[in-house]
Parts: sequence; structure tokens; C-alpha cells
Amino acid sequence: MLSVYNINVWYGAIHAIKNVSFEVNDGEIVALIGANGAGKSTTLKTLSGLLRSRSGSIKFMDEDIMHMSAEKIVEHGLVHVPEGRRIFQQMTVEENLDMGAYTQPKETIADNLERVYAHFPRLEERRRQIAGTLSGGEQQMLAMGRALMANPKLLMLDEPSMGLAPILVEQIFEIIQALHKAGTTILLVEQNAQAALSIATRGYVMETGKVTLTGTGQELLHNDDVRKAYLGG
Amino acid sequence: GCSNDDSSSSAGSSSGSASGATFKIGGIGPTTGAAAIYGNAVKNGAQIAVDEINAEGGDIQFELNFQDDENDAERSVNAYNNLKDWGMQILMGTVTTTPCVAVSSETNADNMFQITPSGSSTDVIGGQPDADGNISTPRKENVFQMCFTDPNQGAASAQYISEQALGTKIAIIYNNSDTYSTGIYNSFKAEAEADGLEIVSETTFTDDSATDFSVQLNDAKNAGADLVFLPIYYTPISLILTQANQMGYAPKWFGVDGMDGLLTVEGFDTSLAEGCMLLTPFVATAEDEATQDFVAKFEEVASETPNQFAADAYDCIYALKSALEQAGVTPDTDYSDICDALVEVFTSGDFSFTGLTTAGEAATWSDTGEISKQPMGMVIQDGVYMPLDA
Amino acid sequence: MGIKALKPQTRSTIITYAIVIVAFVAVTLLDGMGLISNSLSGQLVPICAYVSLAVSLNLVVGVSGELSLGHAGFMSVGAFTGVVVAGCLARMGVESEILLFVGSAVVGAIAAGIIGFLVGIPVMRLRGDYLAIVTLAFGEIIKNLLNNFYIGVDDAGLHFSMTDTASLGMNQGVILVNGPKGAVGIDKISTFVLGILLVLVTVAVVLNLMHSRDGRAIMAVRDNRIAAESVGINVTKYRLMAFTVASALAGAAGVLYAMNYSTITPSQFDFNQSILILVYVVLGGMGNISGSIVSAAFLTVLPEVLRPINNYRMLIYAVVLILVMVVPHTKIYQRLADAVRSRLRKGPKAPAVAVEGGEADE
Amino acid sequence: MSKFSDFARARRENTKMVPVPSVSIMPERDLGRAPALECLHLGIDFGGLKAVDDFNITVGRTEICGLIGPNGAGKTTVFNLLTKVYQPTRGTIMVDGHDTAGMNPARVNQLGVARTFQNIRLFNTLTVEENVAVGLHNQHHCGMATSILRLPHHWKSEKFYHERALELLDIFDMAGLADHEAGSLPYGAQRRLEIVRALATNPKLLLLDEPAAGMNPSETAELMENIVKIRDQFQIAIMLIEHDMNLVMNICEGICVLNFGKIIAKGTPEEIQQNDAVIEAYLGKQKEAEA
Amino acid sequence: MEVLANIINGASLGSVYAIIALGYTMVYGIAKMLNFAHGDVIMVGAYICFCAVSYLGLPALAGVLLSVVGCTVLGILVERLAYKPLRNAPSLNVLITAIGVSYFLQNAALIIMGSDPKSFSSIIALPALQLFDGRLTISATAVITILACVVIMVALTLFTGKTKMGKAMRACSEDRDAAQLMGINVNSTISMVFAIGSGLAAIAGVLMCSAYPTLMPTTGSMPGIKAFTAAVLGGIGSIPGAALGGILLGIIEILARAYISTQLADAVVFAVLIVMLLIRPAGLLGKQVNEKV
Ligand SMILES: Nc1ncnc2c1ncn2[C@@H]1O[C@H](COP(=O)(O)OP(=O)(O)OP(=O)(O)O)[C@@H](O)[C@H]1O
Ligand SMILES: Nc1ncnc2c1ncn2[C@@H]1O[C@H](COP(=O)(O)OP(=O)(O)OP(=O)(O)O)[C@@H](O)[C@H]1O
Ligand SMILES: [Mg+2]
Ligand SMILES: [Mg+2]
Repeated sequence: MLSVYNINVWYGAIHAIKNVSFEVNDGEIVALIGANGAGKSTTLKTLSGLLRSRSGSIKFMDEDIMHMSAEKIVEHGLVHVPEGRRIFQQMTVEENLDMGAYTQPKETIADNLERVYAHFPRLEERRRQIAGTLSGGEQQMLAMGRALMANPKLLMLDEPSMGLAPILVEQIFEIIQALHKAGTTILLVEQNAQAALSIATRGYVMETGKVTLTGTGQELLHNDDVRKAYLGG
Repeated sequence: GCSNDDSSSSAGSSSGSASGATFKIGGIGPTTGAAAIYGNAVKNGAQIAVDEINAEGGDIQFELNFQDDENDAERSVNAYNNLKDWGMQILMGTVTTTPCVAVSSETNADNMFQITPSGSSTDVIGGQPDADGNISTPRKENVFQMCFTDPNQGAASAQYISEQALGTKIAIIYNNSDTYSTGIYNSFKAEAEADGLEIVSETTFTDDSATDFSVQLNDAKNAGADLVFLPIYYTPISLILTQANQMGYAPKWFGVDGMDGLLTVEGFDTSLAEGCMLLTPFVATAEDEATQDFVAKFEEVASETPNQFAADAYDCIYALKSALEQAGVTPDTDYSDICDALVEVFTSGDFSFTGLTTAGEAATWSDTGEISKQPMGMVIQDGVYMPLDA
Repeated sequence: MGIKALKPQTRSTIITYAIVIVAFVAVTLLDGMGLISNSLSGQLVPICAYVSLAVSLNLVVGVSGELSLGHAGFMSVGAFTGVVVAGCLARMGVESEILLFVGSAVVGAIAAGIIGFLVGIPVMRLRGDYLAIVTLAFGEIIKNLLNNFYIGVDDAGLHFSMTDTASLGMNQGVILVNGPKGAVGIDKISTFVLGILLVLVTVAVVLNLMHSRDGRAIMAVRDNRIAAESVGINVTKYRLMAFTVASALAGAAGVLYAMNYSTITPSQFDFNQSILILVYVVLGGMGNISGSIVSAAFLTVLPEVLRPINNYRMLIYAVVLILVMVVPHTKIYQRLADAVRSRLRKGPKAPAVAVEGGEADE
Repeated sequence: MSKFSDFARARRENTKMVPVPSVSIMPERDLGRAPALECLHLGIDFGGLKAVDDFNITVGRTEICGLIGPNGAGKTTVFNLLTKVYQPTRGTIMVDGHDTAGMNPARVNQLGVARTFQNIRLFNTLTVEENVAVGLHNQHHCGMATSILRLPHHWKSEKFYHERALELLDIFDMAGLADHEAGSLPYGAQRRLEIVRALATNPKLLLLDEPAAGMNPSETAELMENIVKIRDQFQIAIMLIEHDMNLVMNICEGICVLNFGKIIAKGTPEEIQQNDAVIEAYLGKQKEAEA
Repeated sequence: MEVLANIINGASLGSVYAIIALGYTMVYGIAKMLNFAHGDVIMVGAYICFCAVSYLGLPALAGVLLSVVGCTVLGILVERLAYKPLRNAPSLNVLITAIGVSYFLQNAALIIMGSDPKSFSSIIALPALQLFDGRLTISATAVITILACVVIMVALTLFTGKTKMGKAMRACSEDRDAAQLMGINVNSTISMVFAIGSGLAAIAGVLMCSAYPTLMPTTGSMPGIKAFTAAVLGGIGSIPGAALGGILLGIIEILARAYISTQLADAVVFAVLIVMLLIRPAGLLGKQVNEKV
């Protein structure tokens, strides 16, 4: 579904992503783990067209999206929930969700909204609140809900469990699995490697801009290096 | 537009004889910015005179280099220095007052002869103590004016109004962010009180608020003014007339030389200006063929009717010509000596000059640098100027 | 190279002073050899004035991060105060031009500083563009007030009026400030040397302030107001400090400027003047003092350099302005810059780079 | 779990927690002295919403106290109240025995409350060292004139700032990064720098808002070590918000659970873990099993 | 009666400011930039209309249309050439570029149209309103200007508040990257903003010159500044605010001139402005957004 080949990304003179290649097959949950600054977010930003790779290729559903503008990529169903939520602070919760559905035809919006509220009742309570005043966790929910409004085929989540209460972390991962069952393919970037790998079909480990290790979720979960580095055990 | 089509000639090397035996005349004035209209008028007027003189091929030949100053003192001084680098021997300028004050003290320091067509403030020539003998800057002996000074314009206007009994209750609207305007206003007021004119309304505006005059006009109207004195340039005047017309207020309007040019404003409904009176040294519609000739040439060059700025500039060049002839200096003389010679001539009683702006009479200069010439009272009738004296 | 070894901060400081001094020496030498045109030598003092203004404004805009659109206002406060002081001193028989200049510069700076402080107190309750607009408004107010100031001096002393010169009630005196006519008959006592000295003082004050306890506080407030408060910094105090110091320095620069022309008018110090100074600062780079110096000098000379093309001059000036802003942000340019940098970067690390990140908050 | 956290739990478990007024508990060792923080009936409303209500707590001089609760419970808001980012609608806050009524954030900090932020707030364009130096602002004085004229005292204080800053950075062995721009640091380093900056203000009470957010378990373990180290070294009280139960349960001596702005439980980690209300509202079953 | 007359004059002057301010606020609130060239777009608009009417002899309405179209195109062009490259640059750089554009437009106009002022013949040929048996006259221009101002304000409010495009604009103003991730085409959205802003500028230009019929290359700059002031006074980014701010500014200006002093009118206006801002630091209708900590 998504295949990334030899991409290289630079921030000014920093070479943040070095010859990274990986793929995501239809119906998978792929986890991307790695220490801070490894380049996970950068990778996602590149896939969603916010950053440009200087080489290689990015194919999504057999289409070259490497040179496609971010908004086109979204229309193709590759949706990115960015790190740090990036919700529209001045807008109300509901307006944020509307924006999420920007590419969607009017008629589908209503039931999408219902679906999202079903996942996140808290958002329904707060539908009129200015998003900027939501709590950290509420904002994370909003960010995910907003992405769901776009009917993603492949959903890229950048640290969705960050700053969430344990009970919510569970919920989030349950939601992820639910979405997955419902047919959405998922590319998941997580610090909580434990949880991420345990639901992932496959995983990649990134270190300082390179992919250093790959395997099924379970393999990685039991790989000693991974345990030492990312599972604190 | 007039501002671009002759930039080449202004760049200096004009039709002057290439022998190098030419006097290098510098000109300074705003050819860009809000006051560009005046600078361009002067530039073109002077250029015409220079071309005529050079065409005659007499032994005095001129080369004019006119530089922009955006009506800004700093830029004006820059322009002056730039002209010095070019080798200027005489300065014809500057056009607007404030820069002229700045530049005149430069020329004074360098002893460079300067005659300004339109820098009308007394501070340009210096000296000129007020009633209580206060001065703001000493006399600059090398500086002479072709235009009236603001004070004597104001005074003359007041006298004229009282002599001709044009009005008894006077309103004044002037620009109190403008040197020229306040200068005339002050002397007008003083003289008017002396002549027993009753000033019933004094209101001002600034360059920043020269859009809506309803308040000023209402004030004049409610004060029952039968004559409104407008010591300002014609651009705001056109607005004032329009707005007065809208509110159905029709007093007598009396302006000064700044009002000249009103009729040439493109798209302006001249019927609004019907009956406006002004004192001006020059009218483009005058019958004498010198004027007609000049106007024709000017319209050719600038595709618009010349105002008194252009005429004053034209006269400046001719005044310089005759003064140089009388002084008998040659182009290779250094500017400081030229200056001494010219000052000598200008202040010697026997030098006089008759031109477009001297109402046909011979004008002379006092050693204060002021010109003595008679303003003409004009009134606008059927969209043309007519002599007022009836 | 030894200089590479130094901390970036120290290095930039040295470079900044070096620029000024080298420029001074170069010009003096060339002048001695008579290689300086009238046109340039006539601009030396204004250049110094604008440099000081740019540097001082940089303290507000770059260092303390407030957009101020009224800098010319403080300049004019200084200028007119200076003129009056000089006038009085001269009347009191002070001969030495140095004395006249220093006296008026100091008083002018103090006056502008006080005004800056007074304006600052209420203004500092506002943020961002609201502060900008209030400074703009202040500049206009000053201009408008000065249009109605009449000041003169005679043997009886100083006279002030807001109606006209007649009501000053002096005789045999000198009119120093004459409403819209402004000040005329100022005697030119500004010189290039004095100018350079003022620049050095300004630069020293700003740099020393920047690289000190208070300077860090000011920059902290700029970077993150809430965090600054949370570590016990009195936000208002430091915004006000930057604003006041900058005003005072602007005042001094105003004096230098005024004393170079025989006349100054209130309407000269208008919005456009403030904007012009702001342009110098932005072009030179926020908080980058040497940048301000260079850009102020460059943009002051540019219109004169463009004189030969006459009426197209300001048009070209505008185009240049746009280009210098836009070009550095075009892809091609950045590619080149990166290439060059990656060649150069052996010694200094991260700090140089992170600017590229485009992650400027706010 | 890492060896460290066992050790941490061990040393935590032999502190005895005893009840004090305002229905709180605090370590016995702190009993003799005025508590670092005491809140009575603290509350704030946002429009209709009672974001925090009737919040009472006492934090001992050297206690590490956890503040947990579901998202949107009001934890950060409590911190904002304690630091006067928001003015409380009602209730009193006593810091080290002084009422902070009507104070502004700067003043409260000078009284001894320092904090970090949930969404990092560094002085991004300043270097790491300068960030800490700003934290030291009130530890050493030097007037404007003095530093503009570069009088000797200026150099003395610069020396102080420099040395003290490096000392503090050493706690997280970040001295090596001193000259880097704060904004360009990796995420984890930025979080640590925020803590150092807060410490620099020489607080009596240190508030940490989700210090471990975005860190992976090994980084977290290191952080726990440092938090305890800081407490021991500086003998200050630390109050922290965290969603990482591993961290909270291991190093916090007292824990206070918020839900919908109200305290639903207070007690030792053991008590909290057993508390049904907390499990139901916050922990969820899985974690309970794990702990 | 006189007071009333003054207020009405103020309102009509103010509505001109208001319409300009509305354009300002659009660009300002959404593209997050102080477009100091806005005032000069007004001037261009007026010139286009002037030329269309007096040189090409087109009917007034056609002239207005032409100038709206012209300015819209100009706006988009400027945005593409001068501002687009600066999307990720600090806002002050954009400000300076805008100033550059402003200089450019003024001097281009000077060279093309010449320095001599043109007298703009009002496009509104209706007779003035006579009230209270003639003791109070309101020029048709004034009436139309005020009406136009109100209509435009309402239209814009609805547009940004309700329509998809409008919301998208607000989204872009907050976080361009995030907006892109929603599938919003940031560039075309911002171009749209400029198109609207410049179109409004054209209308403002025509109306202004109908009321105050002098047209020079510098005609736009002072109203531009006043409008900017008005926009801030009303509350940055608030559309009703801009309208209110503009009209208030006009009224204050006239009243200050009429009842305080013509000399010090400007000072008074700005002083009032400052006081108002001190009382309401986020502008009259601007909402004080206290950032979440
Ligand atoms: N805007 C930027 N400018 C310069 N460097 C950057 C920028 N953003 C990221 N970097 C650098 O690129 C590298 C990768 O950053 P990235 O955010 O992708 O890491 P990450 O794996 O997402 O880390 P985290 O787990 O903290 O999100 C890091 O070294 C970071 O310092
Ligand atoms: N300035 C504000 N205006 C309106 N409501 C606010 C404001 N600040 C916070 N709130 C509301 O108060 C509640 C508490 O917010 P707070 O940030 O304290 O939650 P929290 O406990 O920190 O959650 P998290 O663990 O996700 O950070 C939330 O429902 C939030 O929407
Ligand atoms: Mg990341
Ligand atoms: Mg929180």
C-alpha cells in the first residue's frame, strides 16, 4: 500500500533521515519506534508532504506521492496526526472536526461526526469549547478525531498516547485496533513501545535517522536490544 | 505624465554647446513624492529657458542638471552635494521651502550663488527680523528669491482685500503643518488687523488630514464669513471648493500664488472655481507673446499648462543670464568668484529684470535677497484668469 | 584562526566594533587622500545617525521583541530638545562646539528617555501589534504637538508658546523652534568624528546591555513571557527597560541628525521615517547589531547611488528592498546556502543551524 | 522494572506517612517544620466550568507528591493556580507559611515555587547556559548601569552565573550542551533543561508537569533517579503530574487524585492502587494487574 | 443639529476608513501580515477607475468593476511574487516586503500617471439628502459609503464564520502545516484572501475619491495608516471590529476638529485611540485569548 524507498531529508544542514526504506501493506498496523530525535516524526512529515525528500521514492497505492502537495496526499487517503496535536487553538472543537472533513463530501460528514463522538464522548461535551483551552489529553483526542473525519485509508499516528491517562492509553490503543479491524491501515509512531509493538503486525526501529531493525511486533518485543533500549528492561 | 519624458535632458548634457564653455547650473526640487508637481514644473520651465538660450547661441551657454529631493531637507542637501561633484557653478533652487532653508545655508557656507524660483520663506534668505526684532537665522548674502516672500504675499493679500473692499468678515483656512502656508497666514493676520479687516474664523488642517474640510467650512459658514482666504496650494483648494459646493456654501475665495494651477487639475470642474481671486505673478492666459510662447513650449514638453513655478524657474534662468552678462564672468570662473560677482550685480541698484512673472515691469532685488515686483490680482471667469483691477 | 575559537557571542561583539572602527579609519584615510566625493562626505553624519537609530531600535524590535513604529518620534524629541539646549548654551556664550554637542546630546537623550519611559508605562500593558499601533500613535502625536510649539530665547531667557511667535513676547531674541517651520538657523556642529563616537557609544550600550543579566532577562521575556514570569522575572520592568534605553539612544541620534542640518521640521519625523529605521533593523536581522549597522549604512547610501537614474530611483530602491527580503527565502538560494555551509562547517556546531528550522514560535 | 526503581520503592517504603490537618498526609520527617505548600478550599471557574474546586493539600518540606487524574481533571490548572498564572476564584495558597494572595507569578517564584510546563516553554533562541542563567536571575543582583559600564561587579556576577549554571547542568550531565541553542535540543534534553532552569531559581517547591511525557521507559527510569537525587541534594519538596504510573508509584510518597476538578482520593501509592474510584476513573484494570 | 451634521460627516469619512480597514483585517487576521501596501492598492484602484471613466469614457459602474478586477489581479500578483516566498519567514520580513511593494506602487503610479493631482469625478450622481427642511444635508456619497461599509462587513462576517472557505482561511491563519494536513490548499486560500482584500481596496478607493476627489500617487498612504489604526482599535482580525473601529475613528477625527482644536485634531485622535486601547487592550471587539499554559 505504502512503500518508501531510500528517502533522505535535511533540515538546513542537518541530515535527519538517511536512506530510509520501508513499506506498509494493506491492513497492517506498522509500528515505528526509536529514541528521541531518531527521525520518526520527520519520516511521517515527509510522507504527508510537509517535508521533501531529496532522493528515493514514496509510493502510496501505486501512485508516486513524493512530489505531491500535502493537500493532494490527504485527498488520496493518507492522513497524518502530527506530533503535539497541532489542533486549531482558536477554533471550537466542532470547527476543528469540520476542518478534518475538508476533503469530504458534505453528506458523509454527519455520520463521521457521530462516529468520532462515539469514540470520544468527551469531545461531544466540549463541542463548543475553544480548542486551545482543552486539556492536553482532550487535545490529543481532538487531533485523532479530526483525522478520522477524513476517512483515512492509511492513518499515520505520531505518539498518540503521549500525555494520556493510563485508562485513555488503553482506550486509544483499543480505538486503533478498532479502526484497524474496520479496515484502516495504520502507521504508528510510539514511545510506548510495549503497547505499540504488542498490537503491531510489523515494526521498524529507527536510530539517528536510519532504520536499524525490523521484524514482526512479537519478534521486536522479545528482541534483547529493543528491550534494553526502549522497554526499559 | 510629465515626470518621465524629459529625464534624459535633465541628466545634464542638454543641447548646450559641447565646447565646455557653458555655465553649469544645478537645479534641485521634488520630482518624486507628494510635491513632485512643483519640482517637475520648475525643472521643465528652467529647461525650456536653458534650451532657448543655448539655441540662440549667444556667448552665454547653460547646462542644467536637475536633481530630485523628494521635498526632504536631507535628500536636498544630498542632491546639492551631488551637484557639487558634477561641478555646479550656480544653484537654481530649491523648489520647496524647507529643503531650501537647509540647502541655502550649505550654499552660504560654500559661497555658491543661489536663486530660488519658489522657496518663499524668509528663512531661505535669512535676516528678516520680525516685529519685535527676533530673528531665526541670519542673512545669507548669496541667496536670492524670484518669488514673493511669504510675508509680503500675506501682507499684500490683506492690503489688496481691504483696498478693493472685497470682504469684511474674513475666514482663513491654512495648512499648519506647512511652512509656506503658516508663513503667509501670520503676516496676513497681522496686516489684516492693521487694515481693520475682521477675521471671524481661523481653522487649519495638516498634510495628514487634508481630506475632509467639512468642519473648517462649517466654521467659516457659521461665522458668517463672506470671504475665505486660502493661503495654501491648489490641491487642497480643489477639495475645499468641491466640498463647499456640496454643502451649498458660496463665499468669495481668495488665494495666493499656490492657488495657481487650480484650473489645470485634470478632471477638475472649473465651474467650481468661478470667481476665485488670487494674487499671482503669472497667468498662463496672459496675452503677451512671451508668455504665449512659453506656454506653448511648456505644453509641448510637459503636456500640461505651466503654473507660476514653471514661470518663476524660466525667469530665474533668464535673470541669471542677464546678470552674468552684466557681471561679465566667464564659464571657467570658479563658483565662489561667480557668486561674488553675481551678488554684486543683484544688489547693485542698476540691475533689473523683466520676465514672465514681473507683470511686465522691471523687477529689482534688495540686498535682503527679496525681489520687488508687483503681484497681479486675478479672478477666474469662465475657467480663465482675468485681471482683477477694475 | 583564533577568532573561530571564541564563543560566538564574543566573536560577533568583536566583529561589530571592528566594522565601525575599520569604516571610520578607511573613510578618514580616503578623505585625507581626497578620494571622498562631496556627495558621500555629506552623508557621513546622517549615516552615523541612522546607524545609531537602527541599533537602538534593534534593542526594542530585535532584542525585546516588541514592534515599535514610533522611533522617529523619540528621534524628534531628542532633536528639538537638542536644538533648544544648543541655542540656549550658545546664547549663554558657550563657544566650544564639542561642549555644545555633548551638552545637547546628553539632554536630548535624557528628554527622549523620559518621554519613552512615560509612554512605556501605559503602553507596556499592551502586546504585539497593539503596542505597535500605540507607538505609531505616539509618533503622530509628537509630530502634531511640535507643529504647534514655538520656542525662543532672548536675554530674558527661554520663551514658550503654543499659538505663534508673536505671543512668545521676546525682543531681540532668537526663535529656536517655530511651529511647522521647525527649527531654522541651527549651526552645524555635528561632525563625522562625533557621529562615529555616538555610534560606538550606542553600540556599546546595546551590546553590553544585551550580554548582561538584564539583557538575558529581556530576551527571555521575548522568547517566552510565561516561562520568564515563572522564573521570577518582572516582565513589565524589562520590556520598559529596553524601550526606555532605546528611546534615549534615539534621542541622542536625533541630536546628531539635527545638528547636521541648518533646519529640521516636525513633519520630517513622521511614520515613514520610523518605518525606514525599522527597515534597517529587519534587513540587518533581528537582534543582530552588526547587521543593523551595515544595512543602515547601505540603505542610506543606496538612493544616492541610484541618483543617475533619476525618477526611476525610488522604483529601483523598492525593488531592491523586496529582493533582499525575498531572495534569501527562495529554494535555489537556500540550496546554495546549505551547500556552502556544509563546506564551511568544521568548527562551530548546532547553534548556527537551528535557525533554518523555521520553527520561530509566534 | 529496572533495578533502580526497586531501590527507589524500597527507600520510599520505609518513609512513614502520617495524617496532618487539611485531611492530607505527609512524611513524618517533615512534621516539625512548616509545610512547603498548603492549599485550602482552592478553586477556579472558567465560565460555567468549575475546573478546580475545594482543593486541599499539604506538602511536606522534602516530600515527593504525585498529582494524578484523568485528562482534563484539572491537574495543570492546579499548577497554574499555585504559580498564579491563573488567579484563583476562591481559597488560599500558603507557600512555606506565607499567603500568596494577590501575588503575580514572578513574586510567587521569588517566594519559592518553580515549575516546568506540560508543553515545553524554553527560551528557544538563548543557549542552554543562558536559559539557566535566566533562572538564576534573582539569585544574584547586578544593576543595569553596572553592566552597561562593565564595572567589576558585573564581571563578578557573570562569573557567578556561569559557574552556578554549569554546576546545575551537571546534575543531568548537560554541561557539554551549554553553548547549544535551547530550541535545537532533542526533546528529552529540552525537558531536562526545563527542570534545571526551574531548580536555578532555588525553589522550596518544584512543580513538574508530566516530566516523563514523550520519554521511553529507559529515559524515564533515568529521570526518576534524577528526581529523587534532586530532592535529596536540595532538600526541597517536589510535586509532579504524571501519567506514567511506573514513575508515580515508584517515587511518590503521597499521591493525590483529581477528577473533574475535585480530589477523589489521597494516600500512599499502595492505597491509591487499591482505591476503586481511582481504578475506575483513571488507572483502568490492566495497570492494576501490572503494578 | 450641527453636532449631528458633524457626526454624519465623521461617519462617512469613517466608513471609508472602515472599508479599507476591512481589507486590512482580512489580510492581517488571516495571512498574519501587516500589508502596508494595502493603502496603495486603494490608490491604484482609484486610478484605474479614473482612467476608465475619463480616458476610455466608460460608464461609472464599468469603471468600478474594472478597478475591482484590476486590483484583485494586482493583489494576487503581489502575493504570489512578493509574499509567497516568505511564507515561513518571520512576519517582520513580510512587513518590510510589503513596505517595498508600497514604495513600488507609489513610484510606478508616479511614473505612469504623473505627479499632478487628478480630480476624481464622483461616480455617484445622485442628489444629496435634505433632512429637517434643509438644515441637514447628507451627500449621496456619504450615504452610499456608509451602506457599502455595513453590507461588506456583514458579508465578510458570514463568509469567514459560516462558509467552508472562510473556515479554511481561519485554519490557515492559525497553523498552516496543520491546515495542509486537513487537505486545505494553503496557497490558493491565502491568494483568495488577498484577492478579497484587494477587491475591497478598489471599492474603498473609488468611494474615497468620490467623497474626497483628489487623486495622487500618495493618496492611499495616509488613509492606509488610519485604516490600520482602525483595524487594531476594533480588535485585530475581528471584522465587525474593523468596521466599528473605522467609523469611530472618522467620527472622533471630525468631532475633535470641530470641538477641540483644528490644530491639535490629529493628536487628539491618536490620544483617544491610545486611551481606548488601554481600557480594552485587545481592541474594542477583539477577544482576549489567554493562552493555555
Ligand atoms: N525544525 C527542525 N530544525 C532542525 N532540526 C530538526 C528540526 N526538527 C527536527 N530536527 C532534528 O531532526 C532529528 C529528528 O527529529 P524528529 O522529531 O523526527 O525525531 P523523533 O524521532 O520524532 O523524536 P521524538 O521522539 O522526540 O518525536 C532530530 O535530531 C531533531 O533535532
Ligand atoms: N483557560 C481555560 N479556559 C477554559 N477552560 C479551561 C482553561 N484551562 C483549562 N480549562 C479546562 O479545565 C479543565 C482542566 O484542564 P487541565 O489542563 O488542568 O487538565 P489536566 O488535568 O492538566 O489534563 P491533562 O492531564 O490532559 O493535561 C479542562 O477541561 C480544560 O478544558
Ligand atoms: Mg517525534
Ligand atoms: Mg495537564
